[in-house]
Amino acid sequence: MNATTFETFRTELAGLAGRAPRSTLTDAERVARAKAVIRRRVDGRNAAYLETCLHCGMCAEACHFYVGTGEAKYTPIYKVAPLRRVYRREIGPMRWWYRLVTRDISAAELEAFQELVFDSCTECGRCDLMCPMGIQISPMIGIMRQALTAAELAPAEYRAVKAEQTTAKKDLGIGPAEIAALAARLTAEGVKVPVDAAKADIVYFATSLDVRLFPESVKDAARIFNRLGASWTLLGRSAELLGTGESNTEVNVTGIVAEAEQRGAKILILPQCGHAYPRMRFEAANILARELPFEVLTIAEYIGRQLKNGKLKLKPIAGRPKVTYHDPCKQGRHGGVFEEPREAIKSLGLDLVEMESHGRTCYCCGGGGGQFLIDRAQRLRQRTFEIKMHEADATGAKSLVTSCNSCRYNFLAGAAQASWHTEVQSLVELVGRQLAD
Amino acid sequence: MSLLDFARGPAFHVAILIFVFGVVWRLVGVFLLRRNRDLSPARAGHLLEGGMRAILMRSLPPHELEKHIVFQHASGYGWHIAYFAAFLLFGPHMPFIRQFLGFTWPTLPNTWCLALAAIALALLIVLLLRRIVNPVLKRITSVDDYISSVVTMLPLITGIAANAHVQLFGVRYEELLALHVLSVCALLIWFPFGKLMHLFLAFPARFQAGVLLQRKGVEA
Amino acid sequence: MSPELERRALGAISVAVEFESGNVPLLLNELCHALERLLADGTSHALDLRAIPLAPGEEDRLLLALGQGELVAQLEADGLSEIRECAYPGIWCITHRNPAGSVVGRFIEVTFVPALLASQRADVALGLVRMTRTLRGESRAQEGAGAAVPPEKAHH
Amino acid sequence: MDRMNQSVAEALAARGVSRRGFMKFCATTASLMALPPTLIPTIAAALEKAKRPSVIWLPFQECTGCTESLTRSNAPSIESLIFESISLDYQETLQAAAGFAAEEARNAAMEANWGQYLLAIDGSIPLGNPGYSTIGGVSNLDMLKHAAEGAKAIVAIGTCAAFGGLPNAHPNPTGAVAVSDIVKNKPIINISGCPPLPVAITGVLMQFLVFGQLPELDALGRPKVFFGQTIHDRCYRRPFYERGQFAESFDDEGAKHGWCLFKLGCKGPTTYNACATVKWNMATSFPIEAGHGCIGCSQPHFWDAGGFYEPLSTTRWGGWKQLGIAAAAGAAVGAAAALATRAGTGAAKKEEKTS
Repeated sequence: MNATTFETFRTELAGLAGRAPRSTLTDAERVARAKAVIRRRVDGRNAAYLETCLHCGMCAEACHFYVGTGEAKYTPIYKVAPLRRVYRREIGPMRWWYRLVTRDISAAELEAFQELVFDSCTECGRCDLMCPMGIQISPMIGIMRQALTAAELAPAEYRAVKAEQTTAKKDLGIGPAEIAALAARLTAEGVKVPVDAAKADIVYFATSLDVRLFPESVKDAARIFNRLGASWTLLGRSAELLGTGESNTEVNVTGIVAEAEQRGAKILILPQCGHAYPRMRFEAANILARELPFEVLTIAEYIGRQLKNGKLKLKPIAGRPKVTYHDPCKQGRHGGVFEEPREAIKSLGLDLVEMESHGRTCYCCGGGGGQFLIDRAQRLRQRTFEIKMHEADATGAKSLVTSCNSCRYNFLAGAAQASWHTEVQSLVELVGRQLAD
Repeated sequence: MSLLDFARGPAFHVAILIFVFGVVWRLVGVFLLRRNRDLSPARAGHLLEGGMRAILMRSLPPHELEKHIVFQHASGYGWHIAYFAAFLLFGPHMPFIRQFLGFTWPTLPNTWCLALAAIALALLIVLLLRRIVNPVLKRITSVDDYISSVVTMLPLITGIAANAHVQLFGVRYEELLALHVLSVCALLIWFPFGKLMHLFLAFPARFQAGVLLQRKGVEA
Repeated sequence: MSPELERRALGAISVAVEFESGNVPLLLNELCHALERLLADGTSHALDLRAIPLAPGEEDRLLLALGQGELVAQLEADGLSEIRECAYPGIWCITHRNPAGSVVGRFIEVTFVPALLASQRADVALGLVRMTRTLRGESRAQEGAGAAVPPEKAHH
Repeated sequence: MDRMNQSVAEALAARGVSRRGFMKFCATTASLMALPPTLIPTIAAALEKAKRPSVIWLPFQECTGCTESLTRSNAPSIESLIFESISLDYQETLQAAAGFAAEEARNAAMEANWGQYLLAIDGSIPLGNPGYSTIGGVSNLDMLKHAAEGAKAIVAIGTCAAFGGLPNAHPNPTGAVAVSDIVKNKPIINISGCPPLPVAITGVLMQFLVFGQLPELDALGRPKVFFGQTIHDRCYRRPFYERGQFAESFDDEGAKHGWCLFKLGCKGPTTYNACATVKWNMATSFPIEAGHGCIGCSQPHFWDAGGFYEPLSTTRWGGWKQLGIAAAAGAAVGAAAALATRAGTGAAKKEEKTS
């Protein structure tokens, strides 16, 4: 990736808000839409969580936005306060009582929570681990985000992206044409990338971020598939269509599953992408209300497995350099992918030094959950990045490896601002370059 | 009818009926809500085991995220243990327990229980003060927290006073005992409506989380 | 059966129980300090044993601990009273009985001479009158006066 | 000699009691009133001058247990009390006179000491029907009202007179009430107990005699000297309570070791009386020493305050059946709430799909 592409992308993101469609909903409509989402999504499990909260505030200590800024409003459970009130007043068993002693939510209140659920939450799930009652807060923030999106109260950037997805069928300027062009270019460079093949055992994705900033990661994934002689194809649509900002999720998941099924896929492999993984791996079956006929893996997981079963061989990197590994929240804490990327790092002959918070407690890059789109949240992102930076520096590693291109983008953006010189590397690209004959 | 007769008689009777009614109402109302079946393949098996482990794991102090919450954890453990020990190991409480269960168990000397109750009360007061001044807690505190805190402390205060025969503002022992029973009534009546319900909900919530995280292959 | 006998009979029923209120050592200490004060500035001290909660047997143990001194005096006034010096001089045990022989009061005094032992001014005055009369031979009716037993009972 | 104008000291001297005897009397009186030995000289000085008060004792709905208790008082003995300290001018059970002669004696004493006598009442007063209890054809209520007029103070002896007592127990067939329910304009001293401690009776009379005033009273009108502390406070078994050592039944090892009787229903902690220190039967023992818990007889409504063997820490709770009904009702409401929510979200989902 060259500096120009990076800067162009950043500038484009900064201008994204201006492209958001105007919302014409009345306050009453916004409240009604938000409530409809909450009523539909809050089930018995969420109810048990909401009923159990002790207001102990421990979750704050898990949240990088609170830890980074010390601002009390970033306490995770506080971010779902409107949801909790709707639950209590309209869903919970004691709603008759709560209707007497609490007031209804308002559009203004929902709007005030926009910053809390979009700017200052990346749904990283660290608070879910901290809670002594086991309350899973981040999925409920997901519901809050959906509710605000339905009420057209998502940040302008999210609404702009959603509008682009709905009208132009593109994500951040990337649609089937751009993906096909990239595939053609990579094939021309000598790495065969089949797009939308009629039949394939493995269906792979590229994200708009991959196409725009990190085409090498697509190339290296293709190298790996080709080396293994796999029957695979790249889907002609972007993984972000799974629904950035909680929009269009159901429609897009349905479409992607249909396309994979149509090709007789045995495995759906997701690229180095954050939100796509848990979405397809754990949520898709529930959204469709049926089991999926194929396995869902992330590329790091696939690589790890192939290394472990000996089908893939790597040339160790000379000098055994010290590296540290960042577990992307959506793959690690939300997906359980911890071993496989480490297997790859081992096979690459790298000296892995873990950060203080790693594995299940790894700190977020700061821009997950689409937060990196929000221009005004720059300060918050930087604070989180600094936490990461200090932990990475403490390892003494000169290079930080990750398997999510969103994380990678956030690190690059944060490093540029903080003049941080540690190299940020992509796992799939390291592997793709070290394939043994 | 003296205050004590009222407390031990109709007041407690009504309070415990409200308690049982409210607790079951809330529990059934939560657990009968729709629960979507998880259709995605689990990353790891032994989901029940995962759930049970979460119940245990979230109870045990060692925790990778512990660094910043040492005080909360320790004080939480401290007052809960002291509170229940003072209640369950105080000899004169045994007839109360026996009337429900039909059996009792060995108890501690009263002074120990007095000390335990004092520890629990001191910690509760510290935690209440903390709730009043801590910015994070201020954000998430509701009236429920204050009511729950007070109704939790009242039996301790009245119990300590009655046991130590402290004549608080000239209140005599039988009146203190009556207030002690009435404070328990207040606790029972408020219980189903506030956060005290976590006594019944904490383990199910942890279990759910354990199953969820086990499915994802993440240690709860 | 006289009350005292009854008491003794009840006491004879063996109840293999040792009660302990813990007050005996406290009382002994209090008496010890009272002796110190008596020597230091002559302050006397008195305890009413019936006002102190003692477990059955503890009063006996206290008295046993105080022991028997050199002096025992008896007073016959509306029942027999005993004024006994304990093994520790200065500590006196005073037991009052009613005419039926029941204990109606038990005191421990810390003093050089219990007030009851001293001849009372009023009695001395009365005695003087009687003695003078006797010497003058004015009356023979008061013969035997001076003993503690009153010459006549005031039954009406 | 006019007995009414004799001081106690004079009465004793008249009996030939020496000064030492008088001092002995003062010492036992102090002990009786639970006064510290240092006050003995004060008592002596007061008794030098105190005149013997006239006492009129009226028995209403009672069992004579209180009188029985008093006659077993030996400190000071009733004989010496009658002859030395008070002028007991009317006491049906004890006086020799009977019938009209007795009533005449009473009327004469009341007239002679109008406004000055001490009125002692034992038994409750029936309000249901005046005929339930009469003396010489006069109902208790009328007699009390009249006698109270001329009394300097009233001593309600026993729980019946003090609080209504046994006749007042549910369902109270005679409509029995306490003296204090009727007489409002005279000082009333309640000496409760079923029966009261004899020393509590004599002690109050002595106090009246020595200090010429009524003793300090608690909230229930009882002299603090005897009712200031609970049985539990002064119980020799208290250390067992503190150590958590309780008898679980009347014949277990704990009972044999003399452990605390709290769990066997002892009402000592809520009963104000001096049994634990003064004891009964010439200071021989008291119920707890005999192995039975206190039944709280000096407290109002002790008869109706739950079972004697119900520990104080038990409560009414309705039993498992009632709790089961409450649980079933809760389950019904909870299920209705949850099912209504389900129906609501189901409809919302369908609506969403069709739209």
